[in-house]
Amino acid sequence: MIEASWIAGLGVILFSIGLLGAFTRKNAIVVLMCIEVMLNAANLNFVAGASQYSDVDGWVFTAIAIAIAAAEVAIGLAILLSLYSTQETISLEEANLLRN
Amino acid sequence: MGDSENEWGLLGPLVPFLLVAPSLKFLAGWESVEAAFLIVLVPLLTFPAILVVGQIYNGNETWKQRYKEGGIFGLGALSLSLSIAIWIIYDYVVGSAHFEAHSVVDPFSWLTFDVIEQSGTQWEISTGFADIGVGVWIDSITLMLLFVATFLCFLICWFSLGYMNTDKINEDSNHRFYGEFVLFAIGMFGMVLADNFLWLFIFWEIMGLCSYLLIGFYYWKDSAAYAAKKAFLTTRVGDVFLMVGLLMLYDIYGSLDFAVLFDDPSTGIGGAVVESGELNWALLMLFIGAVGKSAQFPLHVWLPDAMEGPTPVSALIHAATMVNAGLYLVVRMVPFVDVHVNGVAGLEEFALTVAWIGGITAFMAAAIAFVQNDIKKVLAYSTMSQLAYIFTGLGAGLLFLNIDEHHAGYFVIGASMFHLFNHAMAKGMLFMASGSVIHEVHHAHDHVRELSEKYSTNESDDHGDFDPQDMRNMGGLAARMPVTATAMMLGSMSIIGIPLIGGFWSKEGIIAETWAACLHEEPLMLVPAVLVLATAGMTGFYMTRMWLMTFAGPPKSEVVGHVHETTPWIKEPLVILSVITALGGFGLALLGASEYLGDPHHAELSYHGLLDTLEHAFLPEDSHLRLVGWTTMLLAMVIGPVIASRIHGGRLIDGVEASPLVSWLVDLSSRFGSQDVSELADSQLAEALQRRLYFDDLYEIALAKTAIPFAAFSAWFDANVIDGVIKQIESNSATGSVQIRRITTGSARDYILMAAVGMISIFALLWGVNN
Amino acid sequence: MSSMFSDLGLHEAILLLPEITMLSGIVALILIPNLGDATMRIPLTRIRVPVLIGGTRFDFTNNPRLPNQVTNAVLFLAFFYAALLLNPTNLSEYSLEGGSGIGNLLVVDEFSRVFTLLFTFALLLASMATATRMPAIHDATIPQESDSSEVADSKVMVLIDNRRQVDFHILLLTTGLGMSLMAMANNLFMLFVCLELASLSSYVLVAFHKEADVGGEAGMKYFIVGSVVSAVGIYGMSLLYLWNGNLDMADLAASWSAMEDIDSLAGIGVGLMIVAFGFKVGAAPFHLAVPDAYSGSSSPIAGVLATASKAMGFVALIRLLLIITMPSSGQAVWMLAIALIAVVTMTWGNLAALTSDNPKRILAYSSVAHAGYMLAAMAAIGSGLADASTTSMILTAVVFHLLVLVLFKLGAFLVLSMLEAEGRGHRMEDLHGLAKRDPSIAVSMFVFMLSLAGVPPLSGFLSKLLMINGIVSVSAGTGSASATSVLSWAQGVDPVFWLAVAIVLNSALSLFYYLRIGLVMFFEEPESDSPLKSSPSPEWPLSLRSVIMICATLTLLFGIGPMSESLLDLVSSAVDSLLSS
Amino acid sequence: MIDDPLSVITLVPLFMGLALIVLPRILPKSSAESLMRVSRNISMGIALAIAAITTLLFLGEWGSIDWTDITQGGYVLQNETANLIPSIGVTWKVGADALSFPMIWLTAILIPISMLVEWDAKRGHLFFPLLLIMEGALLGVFVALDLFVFYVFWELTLIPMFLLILLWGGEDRRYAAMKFFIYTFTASVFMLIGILVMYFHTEAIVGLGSLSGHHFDLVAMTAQENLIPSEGLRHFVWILLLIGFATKMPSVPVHTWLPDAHVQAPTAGSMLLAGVMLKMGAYGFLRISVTVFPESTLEFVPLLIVLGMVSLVYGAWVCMGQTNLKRMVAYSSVSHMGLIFLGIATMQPLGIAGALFMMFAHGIISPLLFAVAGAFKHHYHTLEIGSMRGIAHHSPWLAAHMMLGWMASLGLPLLAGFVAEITIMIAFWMTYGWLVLLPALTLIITAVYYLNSMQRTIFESNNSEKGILPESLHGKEPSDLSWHENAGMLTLAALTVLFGIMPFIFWDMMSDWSSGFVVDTMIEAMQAQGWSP
Repeated sequence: MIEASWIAGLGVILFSIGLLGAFTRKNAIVVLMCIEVMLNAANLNFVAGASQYSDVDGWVFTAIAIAIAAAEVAIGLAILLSLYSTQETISLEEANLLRN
Repeated sequence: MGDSENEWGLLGPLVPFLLVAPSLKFLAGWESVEAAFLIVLVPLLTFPAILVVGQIYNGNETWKQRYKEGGIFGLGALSLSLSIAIWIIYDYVVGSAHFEAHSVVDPFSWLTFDVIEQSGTQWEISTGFADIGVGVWIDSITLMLLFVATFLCFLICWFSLGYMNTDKINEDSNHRFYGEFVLFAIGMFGMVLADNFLWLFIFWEIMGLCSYLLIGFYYWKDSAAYAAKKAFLTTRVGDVFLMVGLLMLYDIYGSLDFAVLFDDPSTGIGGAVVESGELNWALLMLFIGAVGKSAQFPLHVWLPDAMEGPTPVSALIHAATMVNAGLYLVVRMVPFVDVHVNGVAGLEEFALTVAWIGGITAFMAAAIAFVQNDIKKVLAYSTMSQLAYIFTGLGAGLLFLNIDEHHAGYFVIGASMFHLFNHAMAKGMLFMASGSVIHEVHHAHDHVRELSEKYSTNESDDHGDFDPQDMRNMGGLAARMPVTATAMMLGSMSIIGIPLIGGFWSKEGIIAETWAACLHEEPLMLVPAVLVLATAGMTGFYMTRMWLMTFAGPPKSEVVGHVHETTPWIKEPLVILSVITALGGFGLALLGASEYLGDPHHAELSYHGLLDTLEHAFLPEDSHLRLVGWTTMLLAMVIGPVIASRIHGGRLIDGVEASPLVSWLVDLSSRFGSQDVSELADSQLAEALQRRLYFDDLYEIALAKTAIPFAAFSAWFDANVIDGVIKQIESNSATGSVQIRRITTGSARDYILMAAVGMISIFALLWGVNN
Repeated sequence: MSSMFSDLGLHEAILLLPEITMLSGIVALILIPNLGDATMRIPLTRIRVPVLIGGTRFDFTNNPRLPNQVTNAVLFLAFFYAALLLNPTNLSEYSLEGGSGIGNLLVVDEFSRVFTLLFTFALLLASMATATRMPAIHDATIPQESDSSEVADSKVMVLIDNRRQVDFHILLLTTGLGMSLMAMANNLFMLFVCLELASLSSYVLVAFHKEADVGGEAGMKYFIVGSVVSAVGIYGMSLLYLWNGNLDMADLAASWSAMEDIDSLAGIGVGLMIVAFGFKVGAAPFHLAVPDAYSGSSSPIAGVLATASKAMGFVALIRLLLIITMPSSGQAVWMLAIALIAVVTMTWGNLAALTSDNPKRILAYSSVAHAGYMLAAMAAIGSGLADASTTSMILTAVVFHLLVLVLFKLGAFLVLSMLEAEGRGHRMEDLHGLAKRDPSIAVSMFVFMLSLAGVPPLSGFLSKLLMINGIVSVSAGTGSASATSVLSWAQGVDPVFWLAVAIVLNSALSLFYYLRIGLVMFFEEPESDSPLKSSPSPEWPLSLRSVIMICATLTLLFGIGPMSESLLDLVSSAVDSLLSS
Repeated sequence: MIDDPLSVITLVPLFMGLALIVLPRILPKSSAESLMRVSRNISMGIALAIAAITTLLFLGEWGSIDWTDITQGGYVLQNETANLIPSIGVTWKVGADALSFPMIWLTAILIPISMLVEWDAKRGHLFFPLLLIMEGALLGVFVALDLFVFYVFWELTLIPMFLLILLWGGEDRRYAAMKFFIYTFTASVFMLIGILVMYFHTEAIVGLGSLSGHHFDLVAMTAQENLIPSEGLRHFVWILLLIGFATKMPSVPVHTWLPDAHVQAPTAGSMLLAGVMLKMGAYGFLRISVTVFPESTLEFVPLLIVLGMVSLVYGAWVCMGQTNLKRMVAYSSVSHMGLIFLGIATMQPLGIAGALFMMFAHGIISPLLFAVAGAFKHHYHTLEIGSMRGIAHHSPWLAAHMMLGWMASLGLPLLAGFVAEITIMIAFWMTYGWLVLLPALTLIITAVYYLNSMQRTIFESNNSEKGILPESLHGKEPSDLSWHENAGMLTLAALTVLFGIMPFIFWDMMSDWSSGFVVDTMIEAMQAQGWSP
């Protein structure tokens, strides 16, 4: 069995990729994907914890977190659609009518 | 312009006022001193009444004709004060009331308070400080000044009915005049009667206010407004020091009551022994106040300008009463100095200071008076000079007392006070007389102008270039104004010190004792002694010059021909005062006024004998003094007047007769030949004297170069530095705000980045705390 | 976990009445607009049984304002039940004393119920304010075939608009449900799930402001930043799980205090969660999306974000910081971080608001600043200098502040919402001359501003005073007792004291823009002279105007006097129930 | 008779004022309009009634109080303490003593006068109720014996004044109002921190402070031995309090809000601002800083002297550099307030009594000054000194009031200000000797700027028929004071003279109070510190 710390390590890498991506990419969809990556990093940790502590809670958390991620994507896409319909862009840079 | 006889009926309202004193005495059975408070109280109630009623009925004919715009009420209140004052004086001088050194009536606790002090390490409520009360104080000086004040107030108010109310320019503002006039009377009466230094100061300031108000009576004249301000501020400088003096005095003695202070000036009420060093400073501070009020060097600059006020004001305030306040204050310092009875030794420097200031002012003022052409200005400088005489005398007296030469001391202080009396009467009258001259000349000029307007359409000839106060527009008035000329002659004689008349009796004493102090006690008195001696001669010159320029010689303008001495209400006071001026000095000298006024334990006036008195005056035992006395007489009576006659004397124009009372003088003046002094008049010295020795200029420049720029700088500093800090905070915040809002770029990427930065900072902090 | 629902019964149901109400409200909102006269023939018979779903709608279900009315009623009921539950004299068997666990995920206690009150009240106000905000036409019809394309399009648009009503209000209710449950969460993961429920709903609510072309952008920013941050938070939580193997708060707290040195997993986990919750409360530097979101969304929603959502964030922070990671003695690890964040937050918020020209952004920045004040109070607790009673007092102050904030912050947003109804409210000029157009609204706004600034005797003053007082109480005794000079004392005093000074200086700074709003309302000429529309909705008797008035009056009444006293009592017992658990 | 007159006079105007503002918005239009018509008269009636009540209280007609018998710590007219927010120890507790009562009376008398002066104010249905609210707030400050309530009223005074400046102010009113509000508010929050530190050190009282364990009761705080044990903290609190009080007074260097506020404020506002609001600073300083922390006060006496002296002297110089009449008068307030610090710094009963009397006297005189300045603005539309000359022709009453007010302010004897000045200076000389020359010489500067301003407004025109009118009149003929302005100013003038001639009316109680205070409180501290000047 793979040690929990290895899984958590992978989580750290995933999280870092996600976070870096989140503030380097302009495209909102890509950022959304990065968020998913970060959530998955968390899920890995939950899974690792569940296996380490043989606790069923971790699995449940993971399941629910996946559900949350799904909801988030759904909502996110809806919002991006709405943004696109008014400003015809989904770039994080270009949508900046609101500032200062 | 009606005859004065026709207006006597207007005096009806005075009757109830005059009945007050007798009815109090006979019906209510009051003692005179019990009524003393009425002297102040009645005017106190009258003055707002005059102002308010006058403001309401302004312009009303009855108010103008019947009540003389309030003048009648003022006169009524003053007549009441006068009657009570006379009652009191009568009671103390010949009647039932007596005082051993003094009487205190009705002290009333005005301010009560506590003071703590440190005894050892303990702080506790001190018993060495008394409350401040108010009451009536009566001694010989009070009686004399009370008479001077009430009597002159009354007479000059009377005079004003004629002088003020017949001048168009005053129409509808006379109620202001009378209101302020009465307010002034309150101040003067109160100051004379007050039984402690604080209330003395309070009334002193009230007088200052009235002086300000009345000098600025013609407030619309720039010069009057300026002069008023100058007078107030200059005296204010003195007053502030006077106040500091009071603080020190209170600290030393724990009380400001005359009764406490004079009983034993060597210890405070807490029992502490008084040090001369401290007291010296306190008295010096008080003296600076006196210098300001009595227009002595170096705070003298306001008095000549104060002549911008109406002439009755000059007569009353700036010659006869208020300016005496400084002298009164100094004479109240006598007990501190009088080592014969409990005084504090070691105050000679203070006495010398007083004498020096007196001597310098006397000489300087007389010198400036040489070149003045404005009749009132001459009188103003004369006032300064004469007051300075009194200061010199007081200084000498204080010196004597402080080295326990109390006989000489009491005598010279008495003489000084006596001179105060003589001078007040004479100067009050002189000013009224000059007022009479000015008034009639002014009317005559109006008349002339009306005539000329009839024949020409040229309206450029306005009052602007005609000054009714300028003696160069007069001359030969002796023929046109007999009463005035006589009065002025007598007044001048009294001021000069012509033997037997008025001021002679007191002035002689002052000069002689000043020399005595110099010769026998203190060489440093030489300077004031020489100066006052010289001034005696100078007085003779400038007073004669004034009279001659006004009344003798040919008329210097066509206006003179139209002058008539017809204005009602003006002549009566002149006549009364002429008599008092001429004879009062002699009479009082016979009664030993100098001793009475100088020695607090000399409780009554008594007849001294004619020959004794004369001998004492003309042939004192001390040969030095005899020399001084005769020199004085020579200078004052002969040298000064003769020189004046040579320059300004001359007969009237032919065919015009002066009244016999003065014609001899006119004739005499023409007998000494004439002398052209135009070269002298153009000299640097004359210029300097014209410019009043540049003192005014100096003060002006000093203020303009220091205070005003500094004030402007302060205002700038406040607006730009102190408030500038606030403004800087405002603008910096605004800038900071704009900057910090820039961070919100509008790009979600940056927001995430910032969040990440924040996250890392939190880690750093957590990590830092953990280690 | 297995026993989660085992002990659910009537007792628990009653304790959860507010949530159940909201849940049924959501169900009702889904169902009611679909009610119609559809019938179903019972198979094999001719009897047609009405099934009520589908078909032609009834008149009342056809009413596009109906969802709003339902929501109002539901939220009011929820509020009412929560209040009822807080009043133990009437229902002593349902007393919240000591808290009642619902499973081991939720605890119903006074603390959570006070927050339920807060959330439902804020949402109720927002809902009432929205009654007439979104276009809805009563007699919408389905386009006929005979219609021209334009007519058909417009008819469709009307239908869509009517439909949006339902969506909007469902989202409001889900937000409320999420928040309310979240306040009860006893398990960190539960807390996070509820938080996400509320947050996701609120992202949509922000984007719902389609009338303005920035609505979508605001929603996008709020959503993107919010999601990133909550991903960070979930990751942090997962680290905590890795560390402890359990996310039960009591257990976490026990492990935390048993820890000798800070475990790096736990430390990083907590740090990451602070980031997530910090975003919710609008703390710098995570607040950058806040002003954008507020100014892009409709005013009532912005108001909800500034009050309820912020309160939610604070509940989470309180749980995390004060329950889980507060050491029994000594300074908490996070104290310095929170203190610094607090100072930066309040200064940033106030400074930025100073020159802003958009009233909504000003309010947003002011909301940021207020978060700073409250964080400063929390930092004071974390300093470890506070004894139990002081801790309780400071926390009371924070909760009290969150409560009264609903009155005046949301009230201020409601005023802006009135302006928005006529297409304004985004520029300072829109407020110009409000006093001329509508004096009572302007005066209310002025009261709100003064209360935000903390001017006595308004409630904002009392709450701010209590917070400063808490900080002072914690720190004033720390300086050297033998110090004889100010300087030597100042060197000895705990730095927490300077937080009070920071709050005070910031209050002064903030006065400028609060008063500025007051000024332009009273002293500038209005751009149009027409009076504000008071209540265009005949269906709803409580107009927006009266809601604003009520807020203003309560702002005054909760300042000083018996009402503030009773509220304080309530809050303080709630806080005690939290701290004692 | 009412048991608790102080609460009544505080709360009635507050709520009546509020009601008069709110009711017209609620009532139907016709009754609202009729209410608005009479709201001026109602306000005046209430203000007069309060003035009557306080006067009766003073005369002993009501409550039979011997005002000279009250020492520090003893209060009369105390109510039965009512709980306001008991969980944090806030109570409604009022009382008066010789320190506060003159201020109470002053407030009660100034409100109707300032109403009278601005009797023709525009939007009177708002103006007069606002003044009523102002009255309630001001009275609240002076009667409150609970520091929380004190602070609340303290800040509450800002709101009506802020509105007065804003709604009825001059050209630059917005800046002035903002500055006024923010400046004084900032300063008083520092004071608030000080109060809170004091609060933190109080000991619990039964039934109070269930939440916090402390209370705001000033009387108990004063009575508590050694309220703040740490000397450094005590000093710090003292300084925090001073920041609040000195700004209100105001003392240099935190005075710059005052001229701006005054210049822009309407006449009644200025009158109250100068007459009563500035006194709040001095009152609070004496009531809290000096009374509760005598040791710190002694420690900081040099600071007090510096502040007082700088305010006095520097303020006077700045006055002299002003060209705006109202600014000048405003700075003169700064200058005069400096004397209060000096009086307190003497640590003599006499000096403190003098400071108290200064508060009172300045409270009568400065409203007169501002009424005059306001009348200039009203009738001549300018306040520039030197833009007109000789206007005594046109406005003799105005000129007369100006003369009296100016003279009173420069300390002319027999007018109210003199007693205060002379007593403070006597005490100052006793304690600090020659240093007294600075304040004394400042009197000359005071005279200079006052006389200059008179010379260049009401005097001088070189025309015996008319003055030189300012351009702001555009050739119109100016009018003299209207009857109500005149009546108000005459009342003030009469009071000025009354208290100048008979200062003992209030002096006696002030003097007794300060003696009692120094003996009971101060001396102990002085001996403990071995203090000597």
